[in-house]
Parts: sequence; structure tokens; C-alpha cells
Amino acid sequence: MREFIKKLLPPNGWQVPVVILLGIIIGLGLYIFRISNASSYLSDNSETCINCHVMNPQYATWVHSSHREVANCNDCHVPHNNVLNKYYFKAKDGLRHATIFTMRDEPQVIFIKEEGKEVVQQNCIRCHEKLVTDNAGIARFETSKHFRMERSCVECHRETPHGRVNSLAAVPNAQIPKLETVVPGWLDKIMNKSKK
Amino acid sequence: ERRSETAYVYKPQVKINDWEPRNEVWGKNFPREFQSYRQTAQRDFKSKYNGNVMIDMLEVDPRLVVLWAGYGFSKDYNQGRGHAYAVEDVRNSLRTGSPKNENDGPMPSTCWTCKSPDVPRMMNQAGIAEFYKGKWARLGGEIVNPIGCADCHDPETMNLQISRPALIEAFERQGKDITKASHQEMRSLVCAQCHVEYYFNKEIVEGAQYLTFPWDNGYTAEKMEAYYDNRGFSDWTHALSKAPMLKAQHPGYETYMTGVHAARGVSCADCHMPYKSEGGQKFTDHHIQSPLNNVANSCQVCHRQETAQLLKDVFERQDRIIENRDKLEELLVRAHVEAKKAWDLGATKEQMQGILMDIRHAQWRWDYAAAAHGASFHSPVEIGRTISTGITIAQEGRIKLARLLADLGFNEEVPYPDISTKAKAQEFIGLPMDKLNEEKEEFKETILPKWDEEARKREDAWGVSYN
Amino acid sequence: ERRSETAYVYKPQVKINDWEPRNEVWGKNFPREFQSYRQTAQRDFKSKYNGNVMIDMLEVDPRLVVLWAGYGFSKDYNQGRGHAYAVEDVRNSLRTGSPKNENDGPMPSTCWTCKSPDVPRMMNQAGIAEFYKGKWARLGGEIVNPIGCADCHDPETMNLQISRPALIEAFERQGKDITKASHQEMRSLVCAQCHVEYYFNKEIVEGAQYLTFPWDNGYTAEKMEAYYDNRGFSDWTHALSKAPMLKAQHPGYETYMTGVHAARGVSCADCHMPYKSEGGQKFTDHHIQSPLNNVANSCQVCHRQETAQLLKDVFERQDRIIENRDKLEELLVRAHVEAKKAWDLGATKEQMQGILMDIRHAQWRWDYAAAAHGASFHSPVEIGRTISTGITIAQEGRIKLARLLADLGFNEEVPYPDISTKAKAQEFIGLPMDKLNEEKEEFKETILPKWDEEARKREDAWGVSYN
Ligand code: HEC
Ligand code: HEC
Ligand code: HEC
Ligand code: HEC
Ligand code: HEC
Ligand code: HEC
Ligand code: HEC
Ligand code: HEC
Ligand code: HEC
Ligand code: HEC
Ligand code: HEC
Ligand code: HEC
Ligand code: HEC
Ligand code: HEC
Ligand SMILES: [Ca+2]
Ligand SMILES: [Ca+2]
Repeated sequence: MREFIKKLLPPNGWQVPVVILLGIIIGLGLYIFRISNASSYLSDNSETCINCHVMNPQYATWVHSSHREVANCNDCHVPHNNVLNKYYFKAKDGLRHATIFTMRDEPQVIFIKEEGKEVVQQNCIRCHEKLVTDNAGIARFETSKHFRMERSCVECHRETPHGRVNSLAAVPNAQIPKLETVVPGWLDKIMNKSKK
Repeated sequence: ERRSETAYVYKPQVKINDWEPRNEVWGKNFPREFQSYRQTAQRDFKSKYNGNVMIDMLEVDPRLVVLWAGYGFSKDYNQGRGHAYAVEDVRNSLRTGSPKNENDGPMPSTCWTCKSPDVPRMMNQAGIAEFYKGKWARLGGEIVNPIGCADCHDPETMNLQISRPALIEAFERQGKDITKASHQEMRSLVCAQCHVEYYFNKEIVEGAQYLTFPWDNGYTAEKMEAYYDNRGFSDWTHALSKAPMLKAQHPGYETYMTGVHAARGVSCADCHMPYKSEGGQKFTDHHIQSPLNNVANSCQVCHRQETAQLLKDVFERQDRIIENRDKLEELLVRAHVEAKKAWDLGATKEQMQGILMDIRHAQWRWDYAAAAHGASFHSPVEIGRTISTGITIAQEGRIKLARLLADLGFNEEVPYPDISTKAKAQEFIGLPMDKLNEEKEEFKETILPKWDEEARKREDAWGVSYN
Repeated sequence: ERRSETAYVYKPQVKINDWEPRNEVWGKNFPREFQSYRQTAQRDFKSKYNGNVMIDMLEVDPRLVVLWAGYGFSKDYNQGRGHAYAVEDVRNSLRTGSPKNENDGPMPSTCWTCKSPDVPRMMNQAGIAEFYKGKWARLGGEIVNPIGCADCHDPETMNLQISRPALIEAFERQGKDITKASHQEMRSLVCAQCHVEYYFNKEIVEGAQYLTFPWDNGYTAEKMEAYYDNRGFSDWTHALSKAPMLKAQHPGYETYMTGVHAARGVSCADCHMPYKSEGGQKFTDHHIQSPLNNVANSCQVCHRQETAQLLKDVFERQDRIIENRDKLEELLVRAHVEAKKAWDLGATKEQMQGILMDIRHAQWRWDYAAAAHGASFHSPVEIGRTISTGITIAQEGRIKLARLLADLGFNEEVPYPDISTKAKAQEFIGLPMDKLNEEKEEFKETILPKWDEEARKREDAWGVSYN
């Protein structure tokens, strides 16, 4: 049981900040929820992330990757070992992103932080575990299980899923979903007219 | 809301008006997309069955001439090539004939619908039903820009949009709301404006050949066949067998929807418009073409196999389908010829009734499988299924024919005609090709320059407004 | 080399001798594998078309009775179930008849080859050709353990091994060396010892029904057909049509090889024997069964789709294939009945020649597609192709029949027989089922206990040597 509770707790260095953050969240909760569309941030929808334009390159590259149909942003970027950790990590990350963003301090080229890397790595393994551990799969690859599990997956799979080129300038016209005008106004108009 | 900011990171060079049909104008703002779009004019790639070169299908396969006897396709039919040729090809095709004036010619103006971004402009001007009225020649001077930006994009936001009413109406009749389509679905739906089976419904608006997609019951060959059967619709009466025929036109979207890639959420654009890197920038490759000319950016995003293996996969599926599709084609030629023999020997309408419906249904299935040039890869299992049912029906018809012919005193094999070349086949069905070609040449020399001149004047008057 | 160390981490409880046929003995050393192997005795799962319950195929589809008229399969045929039943089912089948002594009965001893790990033991004792000599009843007391460990494993190393000569010989004739097979290939080749099309070649060794795989030209229906045609081989002469027939038996490996999973290196064991975790240990699940009863460990190792979607994928492929396979079946029933009518009306051998070959070839293709119960999923495109060619040929035969019947003065549809139940169909082809069933009951009561007694004595004498 104690093991279990321990598992639920965030990593050591973050226990204090968590308490503080929880306070802030509860305090400003209602207000923030209302003005920021925050309910959407609790979801796992990848569209949430492109509420921030700086995430467009990552969105655009992800949407053109083979993971589009199988993994959303949070599948990779948020820990999935337990529920508490997931929302703790989300809150922490989200607040930092929001702050930087609000201060218009966002860099042209974003790099993932060490901690984020580790999360991603764990998530690769989470989905692909059977493939990288079962002997049937291993038989198909030159490299041994041992060798692969200890290195970062992305060391080899550099292009998965964002590719190497994904600064803001690299995808200037990236299309992000804003589909309210799938049927253009003029056509809507003349179609309705012709129906009557 | 700073969401849509990136859309304006680019510095627009020119203002793009609503209904702007000129791709070069859009190209000023989006040079990479435009440059890649221009590559659809290339004629340098031939795969096993497709590619961007001009392939005269009647030459490759003269049986087609017999299957379409009495219908325009027996005069001229090419495997489609790049979007940049859409206007040129519809002008040059013998199917559109050689109209002498705006009220002349075999085709209705509806034939323009899938050829140009001038179409939304004209529909907005005149109204939808008005657009579908009159002859094809009527709009010759108005529709000149080949398929392009305004067909798929909103000029304000560059969002994908549906510019053709037929698709919206088809969704409505199916009880679906196209405005609820997801981003990923839109990456196929823009193609579904054109790469679909269609017919001209004359009962919607008096005098209009109203473009309609026969999807009310569903996308399979059987479902669409039922749609047509219930309406007693036929495209033409076959010149040899007198069967009430249906023509399937490129049911690309419909067949794709029955395949595994669609089931896994892979869109047309994923394969035909993959992401591309150039000079440190990523953008959507607007060089829409056979993905086999670009396996690295298309297939290999998802599949780790080597190019040679992926090509083999595609060819293997195509070969396995086309073997039986070709067989069905031969059986249909036989059925038409045998039916003609029966008529010649004095068969009655009552005797022929069931046989003619078999021919109609079998050829419809063949065409459903053949007309969308990607179908044997997009959905090989379903296409194989459809061809099988077509073969059964064609042969049932021929068994009935054998019995009928025996009744009429002819109990042996009806000889297969010598249709070893396009020319021989066209002679066999009695097409005056020299005359048709001569008239077309004259049309090209006298009428086309006028259309171009009219267009040049109009577009010059619009100019371009630089920022 | 420390590579093979893991294989010896376990503490062997007993010594496993060469040719040890008793699965329980191996099970002492490998309890997890054995426990899971034992689950092949379960009878609790039915998928849309397969599963581990007993499915009487002649009841499900009485047309089969007519297709196999004159051949053992028309008496009794079930969809295969778990390996644990292999011996029980071959004993109980009406196909093996009711031999009264070791030289009696319709079947040769070769029928044991794929049913038991006693087979390698007997082959080693007597020699291969000797094994294939004589009647099935001859080895009744020797072959009692259902398919198991010794069929696939080397008792020393537990390596996968090929214990059946027919596979090795087939590879040799193809110019391939099976000893060069990769580990991953072996995970399918152990299955290819049994889940393959075969015939009994009487020309290799005098008096032996030598088990042979007809793969010299390749694995497709056409390639194997050519193999048989070239040798003038037929399994039996059809009771109604008198056509020289071929029976396809479960070409599972061959059809799998033409599908995309094989092309991607996915083995039989990947789907039918996935890895399993139990008590912190991982091992190969020896509960060989329909993967649809275990989607999580099989399909979902590679596919992230939900179980419901993956089931839908499988059923969709099966449905699309089986629709036309069923149609072909009906056409074949008609062809047999029409051919009989022609004989009845006095047709000559010369007149029937071509027609009978059409029937042979069409039914071969149908059987190729039907006999391997996984084929419509393992390789839907190729199976669809094969069925299409079968339909064409069946109908060509029926067109010839229509003309011939007209010549013989009968120019109308030959009525379809009432074969709506297994019983009616068996009556239609004139099978004395009551008699066959009675004799079988007697065989079970009198002969089987003797066989079991003989085996018990032998195995008791061997004992088990604990470490
Ligand atoms: C409010 C705007 C905003 C939203 C919404 C947003 N981000 Fe960010 N994100 C940023 C900014 C700004 C940075 C750059 C921070 C830096 O470089 O330290 C960033 C950096 C990142 C990084 C790299 C740095 C790190 O933390 O390792 C990742 C990964 C990331 N975001 C993922 C996401 C995901 C997943 C979502 C949706 C659940 C998301 N972001 C939503 C603004 C946002
Ligand atoms: C399949 C897993 C996966 C998915 C899904 C995914 N990412 Fe990433 N993400 C990664 C990896 C891997 C990296 C790079 C890690 C590294 O370089 O070590 C990364 C890095 C990033 C970065 C840092 C910038 C960079 O390029 O290094 C941002 C920001 C980011 N992702 C945002 C997103 C957003 C937004 C989404 C959803 C639209 C998303 N990610 C979906 C795996 C994923
Ligand atoms: C939510 C589950 C999930 C996560 C998280 C995930 N994957 Fe995947 N991944 C999949 C699935 C499912 C596929 C198969 C996709 C397909 O069939 O198109 C796949 C495919 C792949 C492939 C082969 C196709 C390609 O795009 O190259 C690679 C390599 C891969 N993943 C690596 C990674 C790496 C590296 C990470 C972590 C950065 C990761 N995956 C995270 C589910 C996941
Ligand atoms: C040392 C390099 C290396 C590392 C580290 C590595 N991989 Fe791979 N991975 C490969 C190679 C090589 C292939 C085979 C590529 C091929 O088949 O084309 C591969 C293939 C894959 C595939 C595709 C399998 C398929 O069926 O197509 C997946 C998924 C994958 N790796 C996931 C991972 C994950 C998850 C990790 C981290 C645990 C990882 N890889 C670490 C080299 C590596
Ligand atoms: C619903 C959209 C649509 C309509 C309406 C339409 N087409 Fe097309 N057309 C297409 C598509 C899509 C292709 C490309 C087919 C392919 O893949 O080869 C095409 C190709 C062509 C081609 C070039 C290939 C060839 O056949 O030689 C010509 C010419 C053509 N169409 C003429 C016409 C004519 C004449 C009509 C009116 C009877 C017409 N089209 C109506 C969509 C349409
Ligand atoms: C406005 C109608 C229209 C739209 C929208 C459209 N197409 Fe086409 N497409 C055509 C016509 C017409 C042709 C044949 C042009 C010719 O042969 O002259 C064609 C040809 C093609 C070809 C053959 C090119 C070659 O090199 O042979 C491909 C591939 C293709 N289209 C794919 C697509 C895809 C993918 C989409 C959506 C992203 C799309 N099309 C949208 C009408 C359209
Ligand atoms: C047949 C349909 C079609 C035509 C014609 C077309 N586009 Fe696109 N365009 C697309 C699709 C699909 C996308 C990808 C959208 C997405 O993924 O959100 C796209 C994306 C874009 C983008 C977004 C940036 C990028 O590269 O992804 C721009 C800008 C663009 N197109 C410009 C143009 C211009 C300029 C033209 C005319 C020369 C044009 N398009 C013609 C279908 C089309
Ligand atoms: C965006 C991802 C994506 C792209 C791009 C893509 N595929 Fe696929 N492909 C898939 C998925 C997903 C499946 C289904 C198998 C699965 O569920 O893992 C599949 C299945 C297949 C199959 C097996 C289906 C069959 O018919 O037997 C073949 C072959 C194949 N793809 C070839 C190709 C080729 C060739 C291309 C390029 C022209 C291509 N794919 C492009 C994702 C993709
Ligand atoms: C998984 C990849 C994939 C998807 C998704 C896909 N296609 Fe294709 N398409 C192909 C391949 C591969 C071919 C065969 C090309 C060849 O034979 O050269 C092809 C062929 C075609 C062709 C004929 C090309 C030519 O050279 O004339 C057209 C037109 C086409 N597809 C349109 C579409 C449309 C419209 C959609 C969506 C409704 C679509 N495709 C979806 C891979 C794909
Ligand atoms: C080359 C291997 C092989 C040979 C030789 C063989 N079988 Fe089988 N047998 C199988 C396989 C594999 C199955 C399972 C088929 C399935 O998937 O349903 C099977 C299933 C059976 C079954 C159970 C299902 C049913 O049909 O009722 C019986 C009984 C049977 N065989 C009898 C025989 C007889 C009698 C012979 C000799 C004429 C014979 N077998 C020769 C491999 C073989
Ligand atoms: C020694 C011969 C032999 C070998 C080796 C063999 N099988 Fe079988 N298999 C059979 C027979 C015989 C049956 C039918 C048993 C019956 O119905 O009585 C069968 C039945 C099956 C069934 C049906 C089970 C059910 O629940 O309906 C599956 C699945 C199967 N085998 C798969 C495999 C796979 C996978 C392999 C290799 C890993 C394999 N077999 C190896 C002879 C064999
Ligand atoms: C129809 C073939 C077949 C039969 C019968 C069979 N096995 Fe296996 N066995 C396999 C395959 C395939 C593997 C996986 C080998 C690999 O991947 O290297 C395997 C693996 C094993 C392993 C290695 C450890 C593991 O679990 O992966 C052991 C131990 C084993 N089997 C024991 C047995 C025993 C005991 C029996 C009898 C009760 C038996 N096997 C019957 C095919 C068979
Ligand atoms: C060891 C990996 C593996 C296993 C296990 C596996 N598959 Fe696949 N599957 C693949 C690969 C690889 C492809 C080919 C597509 C590609 O190249 O990405 C594929 C293709 C497919 C396709 C598309 C082919 C077609 O016929 O249209 C379907 C559907 C499919 N698999 C379903 C299943 C189901 C259901 C199971 C379980 C019974 C299963 N797979 C087990 C790897 C696997
Ligand atoms: C990609 C996964 C996959 C592979 C690889 C595969 N199978 Fe299957 N197999 C299936 C599926 C799915 C079914 C259909 C099961 C059903 O309908 O219940 C099936 C059905 C069967 C059946 C009938 C099962 C029953 O219930 O009677 C047999 C026997 C069989 N397979 C043997 C084999 C053999 C032998 C091989 C290799 C030569 C093989 N399979 C390879 C997935 C696979
Ligand atoms: Ca083309
Ligand atoms: Ca079964």
C-alpha cells in the first residue's frame, strides 16, 4: 500500500512546487477556467496544443506523421504511469508554457527539456514494449533488445514524429484546423437560394 | 486569440480576391505550393499502369471501343494526367466534339464542373442550376484556368473548402453534414469533389443537366446500381446489344473509402500530396501525381519497407485485379456480340429483357473497377469482390444467350470480332473517325483561339493588386 | 558463446528421450507451455466462420456433399479444431471408415502423418517409405498421442525442427535448402509440415502412398494445377459429372505466403502463438487457436486499433471473399448436375472432354480458396483473384454444357436439386448413411479399445525417468 501511495506522488524534487501549484490552481480556478477555455486543456485532444500558435510546427509535423492516427500529443508528452502524475505534469508544463507565451518570450526554435525527453522515452516504450521486447520482434532487428532499451528511441528514430526541421519559420503556412468555412459563404448562400 | 497568427507569418505579395481563378496570382503569395503545383504539367513518369504521360486507353485496350459502342467514350479516352491539363484535355477530347457555336455540340456545360477554378466564379455569377444549363460550348470563353487553388482553398484563410455543390448535396441526401468534417477528412473530401462517380440528373431543374452523385444508398457497386435501377436511369443504349447501359466515371473516393487506408484514417493528400522539405521549409507538395514517383515522401512516412518492395506491393495488387478485370472485359465484348447476333436472328424484346439487364449490371461492375485508375491499389479486396460478381453475371447472361441462340437455330460459338487495334475496333462499331478528327482540327483552329482571346481580355481587365 | 544459455536456465524435471511422443512428459519440464498447449482442448469459442467448436461443414453447407460426390469428404467433414483432438477426430471421421483389421478400410497409413508425434517415432523405426505403406488401420495401436512437442521441437535444445520428410523433400525439389531457414521462417515452417496441400504419390516407391506437396512450380492455384495436370493426376472421378477431380487440402502455408503479412515477415506463430505474460514470466502461448479469441496478444502487438475494429477488418475480408466463394460453389453444383444430364442424354466422351476439364479446374480453385480456413484473411486479394478465375471457368463450362444440351435436344435450365440439408444432399448422391454410421459405431466399440490398450502397454513399459 505504501508502495502504491509512493508511486502516486510526484518525483522528489517537485513535491513542494506541486503543493504551491495546487494552491494557485484552486485559487484562480474558476477565473482561469472561464477566460482561457481551460476545460479544453484537460482533454487529450491534440488540437488543444495549437491554441498556441507556437505549437503549429509540431502540430503540422505530427499531423503528417504515421503517429497521427494512433498517438496524440499527450500520449507522448505526458507521463502515463499513473493518473495523478499525468495531471500534475500537465499542470506544471502548461503553466510554464502559458507564462512564457503570455510574456511573448517564445523562442523560434523550441527544444525539449531533459525531463520531457524522459517522459517521451517512457511513452515510446509504453506503446512499443511488446515489439521491442518479445523475441519474435527482436528476431527481426539487428540490434539487441538490451542495446535499444538503454538508448533513447529518438536517437535512431530522428524523424518520429516531428522530423528535424520544425521551427516556426520552417512551416510558415502550416494549416491548423479551423474548419468553420468548409463551405464558403457564397456557395452556402446560392445553395440555400436555389433550394427555395 | 493568437491561434491563427501563423497563417499570416508570410508576407502576402498580392491581394487574392474571392473567386480568383488565376493560379499564378495565388502563386505570388505561395511560391512553393505554386511551383510544385506547376509540376503537374510534367510528362516524364510512367508506372506499370498509370503515370503522368498521355496514355491512349483505346489504343492500349481496343475492347473498350466495343464496350462503349454508341457512346462518346468509344471515340476518345485517355488515362488522366496532371491537373494542369484539365482544360486542355477536355477541349481536345473528341468526346466534347466540335461545336460550331455556343448552342452546338454533344456535351452539356456541366462537363466543365470538374475542370477549373473558373467554375465557382461562374456558379456564383449565374447560380448553380443556371450553370448546368445549355451546351458545353456556351462557357468556352469563361473557363480557361486549369484546376487550381480556388477549387480547394478559401483565399482569406487558406483553409480547405468545398467549392462544388454536388458533394455538399450528396452528403445532405445521405443525412450527413459536410461542415462537420474533420481536418483529416477534408484532406480527402477536397478530392471527392471530382474523383467520384456522377451522372446528370435532368429531373431536378428543367433544362439543367444537374450534376449528381448517386450515393444515396451507399458507395459499393451494388448500392449505386440499385440507385440507378430504381430510377430507371441509363446513360445510353448500347449500339450492338441495345442494352440500357450505365457508365461509371472514376469512383475514386467511393472505392478508396472501402479500403484499409481509409479505414486507418489515411487521406488522399497523405499519399498524393505529402509533406516536402525544401530550403529548410516544409510544405504540402502540390505536385499531385502517382505516389509511385515519390515513394520516399508518401508511403515511407508510414512504411519502412524499401522502395522496391513497396512498388512490388502495388504492382502485385494491380496485377491480381487486372487479370480478372481484363477477362471480364473480354466476356462483355462476347456478350454484346452474341446479343447482336440474337437480335439479328429475330429475338424478341421479351426474350432479350433479362439478358440485357445482365449485360448492364456486369459492365457497370467492370467499369466501377476500371474507371478509377487507383482502385486496384486503393481497395483491392473490394474491387476483386466486385469483379467476381461481374463475371458471374456476365456469364449468366451468356448462358441465357446460348440457350436463346440455340432456340433461334444458331448453336455454336459466335466468332470474336477482330478488334486487335483501336482503328479496327472503331471500324467494327462503325465510327467515322476521319470525319470526327477533321472536324476537331477545325474546331481547334477556329473556335479555341476565340475563347482564349475572350479570356485574355477579361483577365487583363482584372489586373493584379500588389500590396 | 553464451547465446544459448537461457535455454538451460530451467531445471529439467525429467529426461526427454528422442522421439518421446508423450506431451505430458515434456510438460513436466515446461509446465507453462504444456498448460497452454492443453487449452487446445477447449471448445468455447466461435467466431464468425471459425473457432474451436466442432462445426459440421456438411450441415452448414450441404452443397459440399454434391461437390464431393463419390469421395470420402461427402460422408463427413468438419472445420478443424484444436491440436489436442487430432487423433480423436481422425479416428471418428467417417472418412477413415470402419476397418475390421489392419489390412482393411478405405485409407492408407499416410493419413496418420499429420496427426501425432508418434509419427516421427514410427518413421524412425520403419523408414519413411515403409511408413507410407499399408492401410491406416495398420498403425492404429502405434499412433495415439495428439499433435505435440516432438512434432516441432528438438528434445535436446528445444530448437524448432522439421520432423516431417515431405516438407524437406518439397523444398529440395524447389531447389531450396530448408536448413538455411531463418529463425523467423521456422516459426511458420513448423506449421507448414501439416497446414499444406498434399497428395499421395504412388509412383515414388512401389506400394507406398508417398506423401507429397505439389509445389514444384509454385504455390498459386494455377501453379499447383499445372503440376497435377502435367502428371495426369486426379484424386477421384466425380460420381455425377464423371470429371477427373482434384481435392485441395488446407493449403494454409501456400496461401499465407501470398499475403501481406508473410511479405512483411509476420509468421504463423506471431498470430497463433503470441507471447504471453504469466506470473512475471514470458513464454510462447501454446494455446494455438483463432487469434480472434486473443486479439490483445496477437494483432495488437503490431496494430493499435481497438479490438472491435480489428475484428471488423477480419470479418469484412472474410465476407467479401465468401460471398463469391459461395456463388462459385452453387455454379459448381449446377455444372455437375448439368453434366450428368448430358451423360444421361447420351453425350459422348469427346463432347464432354473440355467440359469435364473446366469442372475440374473450377472446383480446384474453389477448394484452394475454401479448404484453408484462414485463407480469406491470410491473403484476401490472391484468394479473391483465384475465385474469380474459378467463376469464369465454371461458367465457360456451363456455356459449353448449354450448347451441348441443346444439341442433345434439351434447351432449358436443368433444375437445381433440393439439397437444403446435409441429409437430403447425401440422399441425392446416394450415400447409405445409416449403414456407414452403424459400422463406425461398431468400429469405435470394438477396435478402438484394442488400439488404446496396445498403446497403454507400450507407454507404461517406457516409464518416465526423473532427474
Ligand atoms: C499557452 C501556449 C501553449 C500551449 C497551449 C501549449 N504550449 Fe507547449 N510550449 C509553449 C511555449 C511558449 C514553449 C517553449 C518553452 C521553452 O522553450 O521552455 C513550449 C514548449 C513545449 C515543449 C518543449 C519544452 C518542454 O517542456 O520539454 C513541449 C514538449 C510542449 N511545449 C508540448 C506541448 C503539448 C503536448 C501541449 C498540449 C497539451 C502544449 N505544449 C500546449 C506554449 C504552449
Ligand atoms: C509519437 C510521439 C509524439 C507525439 C504524438 C507528439 N510528440 Fe512532440 N515530441 C516527440 C519527440 C520524440 C520529440 C523530440 C524529443 C527529443 O528531441 O529528444 C518531441 C518534441 C516536441 C517539442 C519540442 C520541440 C522539438 O522539436 O524538439 C514540442 C513543442 C512538441 N514535441 C509538441 C508536440 C505537440 C504540440 C504534439 C501534438 C500536436 C506532439 N508534440 C505530439 C514525440 C511526440
Ligand atoms: C500511443 C501509442 C504510441 C506511442 C506513445 C508511440 N508510438 Fe510509435 N507507433 C504506434 C503505432 C500504433 C504505430 C504504427 C503506426 C502505423 O501503423 O501507421 C507506431 C509506429 C512507429 C514506428 C514505425 C513508423 C514510423 O513512423 O517510423 C516507429 C519507428 C515508432 N512508432 C517509434 C516511436 C517512438 C520513437 C516513440 C516515442 C517518441 C513512439 N513510437 C511513441 C504507437 C505509439
Ligand atoms: C540503435 C538504434 C535504435 C534504437 C535505439 C531504437 N530503434 Fe527502433 N528501430 C531501429 C531499426 C534499425 C529498426 C528497423 C527499421 C526497419 O525495419 O526499417 C527499428 C524499427 C522500429 C519500429 C518499427 C517496427 C516495424 O514493425 O516497422 C518501432 C515501432 C521501433 N523501432 C520502436 C522503437 C522504440 C520504442 C525504441 C526505444 C525503446 C527504439 N525503437 C529504439 C533502430 C533503433
Ligand atoms: C464530378 C467531376 C467530373 C465531371 C462532372 C466531369 N469530369 Fe472529366 N474528369 C474528372 C476526373 C476526376 C478526371 C480524371 C480521371 C482519371 O483519373 O483519369 C477527368 C478526366 C477527364 C478527361 C481526361 C481523360 C480522358 O478521358 O481523356 C476528359 C477529356 C474529361 N474528363 C472530359 C469530361 C467531359 C466531356 C465531361 C462531361 C461529360 C466531364 N469530363 C465531366 C472529373 C469530372
Ligand atoms: C476540380 C476537380 C478536381 C479536384 C478538386 C481534384 N482533382 Fe485530381 N484530377 C481532376 C481531373 C479532371 C484530372 C485529369 C486531368 C487530365 O487528364 O486532363 C485529375 C487528375 C488527377 C491525378 C492524375 C495525375 C497524373 O499525373 O496522372 C491524380 C493523382 C489526382 N487527380 C489526384 C487528386 C487528389 C489527391 C486530389 C485532392 C487532393 C484531387 N485530385 C482533386 C479533377 C480534380
Ligand atoms: C486539389 C486540391 C488543392 C489544390 C488545387 C491546391 N491545394 Fe493547396 N492544399 C491542399 C491540401 C490538401 C493542403 C494540406 C492542407 C492541410 O493539411 O491542412 C494544402 C495546403 C496548402 C497550403 C498550406 C501550407 C502547406 O504547404 O501545407 C498553402 C499555402 C496552399 N495549399 C496553397 C495553394 C496554392 C497557392 C494553390 C494553387 C497553386 C493550391 N494550394 C492548390 C489542396 C489543394
Ligand atoms: C499515413 C500513413 C500511410 C501512408 C502514407 C501509406 N500507408 Fe500503407 N498502410 C498504412 C496503414 C495504417 C495500413 C494498414 C495496416 C495496419 O493497420 O497496420 C497500411 C496498409 C498497407 C498495405 C497492406 C494492405 C493491403 O492492401 O494488403 C500495403 C501493401 C500498403 N499499405 C502500401 C502502401 C503504399 C505503397 C503506400 C504509398 C503509395 C502507402 N501504403 C502509404 C499507412 C499508410
Ligand atoms: C495509401 C496511399 C494512397 C491513398 C490514401 C490514395 N491513393 Fe491514389 N493512388 C495510390 C497509388 C499507389 C496509386 C497507383 C499509382 C500508379 O499506378 O502509378 C494511386 C493512383 C491514383 C490515381 C491514378 C494516378 C494516375 O497516375 O493517373 C488517382 C487519380 C488517385 N490515385 C486518386 C486518389 C484519390 C482521389 C484518393 C482519395 C479519395 C486517393 N487516391 C487515395 C496511393 C494512394
Ligand atoms: C500434410 C498433412 C496432413 C495429411 C497427410 C492429412 N491431414 Fe488431416 N488434417 C491436416 C490439417 C492441417 C488439418 C486441419 C484442417 C483445418 O484447418 O481445418 C486436418 C484435419 C483433419 C481432420 C479433422 C477435420 C475434419 O475434416 O473432419 C480429419 C478427420 C482428418 N484431418 C483426417 C485425415 C485423413 C483421413 C487423412 C488421409 C487421407 C489426412 N487427414 C491426412 C493435415 C493433414
Ligand atoms: C503435425 C501436424 C500439425 C502441425 C505441425 C501443426 N498443425 Fe495445426 N492442426 C493440425 C491438425 C490435424 C488440426 C485439426 C485437428 C482436429 O480438428 O482434430 C490442426 C488445427 C489447427 C488450428 C485450429 C484450431 C482451432 O481451435 O480450431 C489452428 C489455428 C492451427 N492448427 C494452427 C497451427 C499453427 C499456427 C501451427 C504451427 C505453429 C500448426 N498448426 C502446426 C495439424 C498440425
Ligand atoms: C505446432 C508447433 C509446436 C508444438 C506442437 C509445440 N511447440 Fe513449443 N514452440 C513452438 C514455437 C513456434 C515456439 C517459439 C519459438 C521461438 O520463437 O523461437 C515454441 C517455443 C517453445 C519453448 C521456448 C520458450 C517459449 O515459451 O517461447 C518451449 C520451452 C516449448 N515451446 C515447449 C513446448 C512443449 C512442452 C510442447 C508440448 C506440450 C510444445 N512446445 C509443443 C512450436 C510448437
Ligand atoms: C508481428 C506484426 C503483426 C501482427 C501480429 C499482425 N499484423 Fe496485421 N499487419 C502487419 C503488417 C506489417 C502489415 C502490412 C502493412 C504495413 O506494411 O504496414 C499488416 C497489415 C494488416 C492489415 C491490412 C492488410 C489487408 O488485408 O488489408 C490488416 C487488416 C491487418 N494487418 C490485421 C491484423 C489482424 C486482425 C491481426 C491479428 C489476427 C494482425 N493483423 C496481426 C503486422 C502484423
Ligand atoms: C496476421 C495474423 C495471422 C498469421 C500470420 C497467420 N494467421 Fe492463421 N488466422 C488468422 C486469423 C485472423 C484467422 C481467422 C480466425 C477466425 O476466423 O476465427 C486465422 C485462421 C486460421 C486457421 C483456422 C482457425 C480455426 O479456428 O479453425 C488456421 C488453421 C490457421 N489460421 C493457420 C495458420 C497458419 C498455418 C499460418 C502460417 C502459415 C497462419 N495461420 C498465419 C491470423 C493469422
Ligand atoms: Ca495518370
Ligand atoms: Ca476451428
